[in-house]
Amino acid sequence: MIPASVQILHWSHYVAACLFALGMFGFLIRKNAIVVLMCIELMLNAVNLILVEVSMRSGHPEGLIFVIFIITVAAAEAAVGLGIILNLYRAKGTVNIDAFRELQG
Amino acid sequence: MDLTELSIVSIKTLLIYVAFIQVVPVMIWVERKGAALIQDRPGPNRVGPFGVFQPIADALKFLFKEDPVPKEVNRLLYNLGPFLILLPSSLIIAAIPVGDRVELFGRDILLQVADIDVALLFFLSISSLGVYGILFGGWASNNKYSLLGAMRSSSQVISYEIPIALSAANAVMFYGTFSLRQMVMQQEGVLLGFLPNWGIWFQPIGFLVLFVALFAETNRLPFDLPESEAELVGGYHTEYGSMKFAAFFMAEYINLATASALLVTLFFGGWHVPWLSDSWLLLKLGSQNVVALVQVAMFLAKISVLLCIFVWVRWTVPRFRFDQLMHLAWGNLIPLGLANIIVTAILLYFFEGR
Amino acid sequence: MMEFLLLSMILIPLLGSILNGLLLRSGSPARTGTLASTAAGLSFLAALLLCWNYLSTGQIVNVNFEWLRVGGLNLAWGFRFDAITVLMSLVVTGIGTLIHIFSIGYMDEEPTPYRFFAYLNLFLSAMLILVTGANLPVMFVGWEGVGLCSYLLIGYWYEDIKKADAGMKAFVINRIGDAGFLIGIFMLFQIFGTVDFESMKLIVDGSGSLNVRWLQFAAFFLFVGAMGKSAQIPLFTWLPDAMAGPTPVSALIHAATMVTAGVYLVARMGFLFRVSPDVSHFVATIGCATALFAASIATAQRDIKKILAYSTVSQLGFMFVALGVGAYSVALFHVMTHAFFKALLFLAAGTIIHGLHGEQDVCKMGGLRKHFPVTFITTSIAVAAICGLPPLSGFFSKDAIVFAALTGPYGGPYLWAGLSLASLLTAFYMSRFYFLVFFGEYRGNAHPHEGGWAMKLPLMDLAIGSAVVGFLGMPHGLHVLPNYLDQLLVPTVPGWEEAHAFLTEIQSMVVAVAVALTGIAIAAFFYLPNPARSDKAAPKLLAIDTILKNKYWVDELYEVVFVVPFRFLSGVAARIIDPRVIDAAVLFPSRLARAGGTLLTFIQSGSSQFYLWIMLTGGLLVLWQALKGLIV
Amino acid sequence: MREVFFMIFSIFTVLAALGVVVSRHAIFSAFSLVLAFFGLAILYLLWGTSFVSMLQILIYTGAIVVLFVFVVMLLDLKKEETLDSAKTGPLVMAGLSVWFFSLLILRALNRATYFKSTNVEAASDIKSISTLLFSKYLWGFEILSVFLLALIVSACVLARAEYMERKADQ
Repeated sequence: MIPASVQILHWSHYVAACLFALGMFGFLIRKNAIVVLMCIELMLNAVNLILVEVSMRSGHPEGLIFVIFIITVAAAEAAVGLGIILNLYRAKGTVNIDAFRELQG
Repeated sequence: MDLTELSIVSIKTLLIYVAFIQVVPVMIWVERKGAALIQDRPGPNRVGPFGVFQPIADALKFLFKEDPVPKEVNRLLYNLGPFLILLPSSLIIAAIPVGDRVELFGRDILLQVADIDVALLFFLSISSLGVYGILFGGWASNNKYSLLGAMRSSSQVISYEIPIALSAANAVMFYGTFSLRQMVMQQEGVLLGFLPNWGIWFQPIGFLVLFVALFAETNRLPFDLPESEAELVGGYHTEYGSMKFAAFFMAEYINLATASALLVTLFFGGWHVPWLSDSWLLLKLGSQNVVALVQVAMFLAKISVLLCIFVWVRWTVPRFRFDQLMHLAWGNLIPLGLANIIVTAILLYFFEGR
Repeated sequence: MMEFLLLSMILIPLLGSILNGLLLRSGSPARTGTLASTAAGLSFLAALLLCWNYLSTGQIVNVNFEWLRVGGLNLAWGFRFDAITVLMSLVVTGIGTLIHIFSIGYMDEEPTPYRFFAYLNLFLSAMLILVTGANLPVMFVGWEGVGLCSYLLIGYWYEDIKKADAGMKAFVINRIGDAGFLIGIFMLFQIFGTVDFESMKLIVDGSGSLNVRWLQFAAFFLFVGAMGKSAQIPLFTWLPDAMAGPTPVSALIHAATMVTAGVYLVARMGFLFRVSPDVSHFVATIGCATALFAASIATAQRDIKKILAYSTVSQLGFMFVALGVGAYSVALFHVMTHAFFKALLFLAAGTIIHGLHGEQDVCKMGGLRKHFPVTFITTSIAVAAICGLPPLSGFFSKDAIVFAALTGPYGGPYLWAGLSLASLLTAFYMSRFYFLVFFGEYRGNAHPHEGGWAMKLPLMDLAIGSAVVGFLGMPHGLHVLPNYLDQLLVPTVPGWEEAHAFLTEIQSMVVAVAVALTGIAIAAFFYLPNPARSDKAAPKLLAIDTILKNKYWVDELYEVVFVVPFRFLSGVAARIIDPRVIDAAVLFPSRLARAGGTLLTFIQSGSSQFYLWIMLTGGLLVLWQALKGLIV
Repeated sequence: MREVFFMIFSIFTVLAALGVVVSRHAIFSAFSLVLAFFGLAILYLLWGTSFVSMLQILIYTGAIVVLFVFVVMLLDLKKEETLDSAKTGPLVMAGLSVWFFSLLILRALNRATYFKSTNVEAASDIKSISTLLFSKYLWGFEILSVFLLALIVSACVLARAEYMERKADQ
């Protein structure tokens, strides 16, 4: 058993870092736009976890408020993002993000 | 947490779960008999007296049937589907208070798997997970009817979660707590001298909204669009057979039971015996354990009544069309629920403290 | 409270303009006109209350908002309601309101009346800013505002290229004057370090150590501005052309209010002109020349509005003579009386033009007294007033000017003689106008009809005004009534000591009346018996007829002297300087930036993953920099 | 107890997140995402923030990922699988730089005072959170509600673009 003095919960931000890194990694290498969006959600959640840890460790409930805000915004982002992906699919018949380069300089 | 406590919790959990799962065979019989009664035919009458052993025969049939797996399906998700739908239904049971408490081995034991402080939210969020079983199962079946059924079902369930949540928010505002146990506690005794002190008198519209929405949430007629045989063959579980199909069935009945339990908890006084207060019962019956027994019986009785109503409605009301169904949610229930919230808020502002 | 009134007086017309321009775009003339007139009327009400406040308490209302603060320049949105403003704002809002009402009738067949009324209200607001401004820049804002509105309203019927051109001409010529005005403001700021009227006045009054030469220059440039706005030689040619606008506009802007802005400016800066004798002489000379010159042109014009336009120029010349000789209150007095009778004349002309469906040639009128009874009576009063017949308003104010030209600080007999001649001509051409329009037989072929009450009421009001406002400034010599106006204005504008002259005030009056009667008699001799024939025959007796008909060829002269060389220069600039020098200088950096951008376009690949790569790299660099010491 | 659960579920969460990234088919990514969010919800629960935990399940797993699954199912993505393969070079580079990046972030986090403090549990009950939400952060809350309204409209427009074009043509 782990000694009680080591608060293992305090390792949350390592978990969060892992999640964030995985999200970013996925964003960098995946080509499927939907998966890329999922990876963004992962990164957002990593931030949420850190906020929860900060909030609970520092005694400021503000972090939780921001978690709530982030969850709301993430819902918004997912809805609009997926709507855009649907339209992109209608336009090109694929969701490979390499296919969408119309905005290049 | 010592070993005694752990074992108590385990036994308690086991008991409550087993009790809830027993709803399934009973409901199968009640449903068949009820349908027969309404359609003026005998119904199951071969297995045992009045066909009461019919559910056992059904179960045996399911168990021994062949378990076909269609070609080119996604095996993992296909097999996960029934599990995913059964899991949330069972999890919800944990939040339901079936009785007050018993005194055993010198301890107070709450008759509830877990007294969660956000039990209502727990109920909502876990029940929202049920949609995955439908979605994955329907998609993995590699059958367009199943997929259509899954899509319909999930959009229906998601849509009807909103009126449920609105209604729940109402209850939260009214009772001032998220804990289902606390809500039940507040419904003890008599109101105005002649009514049982139930939430339904204070929240009639909330009850109506929740009641209608729960029909849709449990995919029951008149809202069983996802499995409407005439249009979609069998809906999302077309390709399933044997115990996997039985799992979908069980999930539906457990959902029914938990839905009834939620209604009872929020609006019909939970485990309380109508008109009677706990202290009076304790005084008359002498033992807390006996009181608890009476309460659990009362709770079961209330659930049974509601289940009967569910069956009754199923066999009397015709099915909705899909757009009508959606319009009912977005056009009627949600505005009604919102209006109810506003009215409740205003009334609470003026009569705070009730 | 009074501050609020002052602001609302200025802002209510602005509000009306915005409402009309934005909300009533499809409104009928009656609706838009009613809104505009209501705004003007409320403004007039505010002006009346402010005026009553000033007269009863003598308290000057000040409003200041910070505008800009640059170095030593501390400029405020300052508004001030003092004696001159009492006079000017009452004239502007009062006559403005009447003309707004008149316009409802006059513009009754317009497709886009909202535009007209929005401009008219905007003009009112700008004019009020002009007359209430407490410093030169605020006044300049109003000055430009009225210039803009004048341009917009002259070119109101912009489908007609000639009318649009007339608007453009007014605008361009006014720019010349405005340039002078701006230079004057800059010089005054250089001299005084402030542009606030009160501060400047205190400095001028208080210290004798100022460099009079520079003051004179500044005053001269201010006068150039006034010349442009008030149509003095040589910048007068735009005003007759400005008659292309709707007649109520001519009445309000080009007769009663805006063109007197120059007079107002000089009067407001009277303390400055007072100490600049050379410029004052110049002002008087220019004024006298303009008065004579314009009056002579007016005698040969056939267009009813052109006659009145030249008459306006001539009358403005009278006012500048008064300013030049140092009789500032007298100039303002004439501004007021002139506003009444000239607005009345223009509105009468408008009624006639409206009633004759656009006919403007006086030779095609005649005998209209039968068809336009109200117009006839009111016009008679106005003509008598402008000719200087006692006891109408024009008599007192014009006589005061003529007498001041003789006895004022910078006056002299030659000015007196010039003005007397101009008065003679004025009486002649106004009577000619009067006889040709109202007497004899009708020579046109339209069906004359008088306008409705919206047009008649303002005429009557203005007629009453033309008849009685003169009593506010009764000369001292008559000893009948005190000179209220002098009493009002003396604290604000410099007063003057009458010099000894060969005529007394009474004698001067007698001479003036005699001159006026002579003019009328000559006109009656030529035009009354047989207007149709005599107009063709009589002026031809004089050799100068051709010259007068062609307005001394001033426009053509300007064309040759200024426009043609300027066109040539512009062509050179457009063909050589603009593309070779300016464009090259502007385009070089843009081409440089574009070249640099082309080099970096690969960064914008359109791939969001690539963007994240770049972000990641940047983040790594930043974090590495921040935490370098901690990691290694 | 808490420690054991924490270890189990943090590993579970990270593995699920890995599943999101490496799954060949988007539907498995979505499924892994459900698991990851569920694991996160349990981590929140272990921290004692049951309200946030329930919100996590209700909104993320119950709504957002359902949307993802929906879209994956709506689009015929079978042919995407072959396209969805990265070259080894960028993969290694991405892995290395992301690893380095998170290392640096962790360093930065460990320097922050919040992470040096001992365990001062914040008031995480619904009452204190909502009191804060409706007093200090009321404006944020209101702005968010307006934002959500705008979002609903825009999502409808986006999703029904084709339908609306057809309607406009008629």
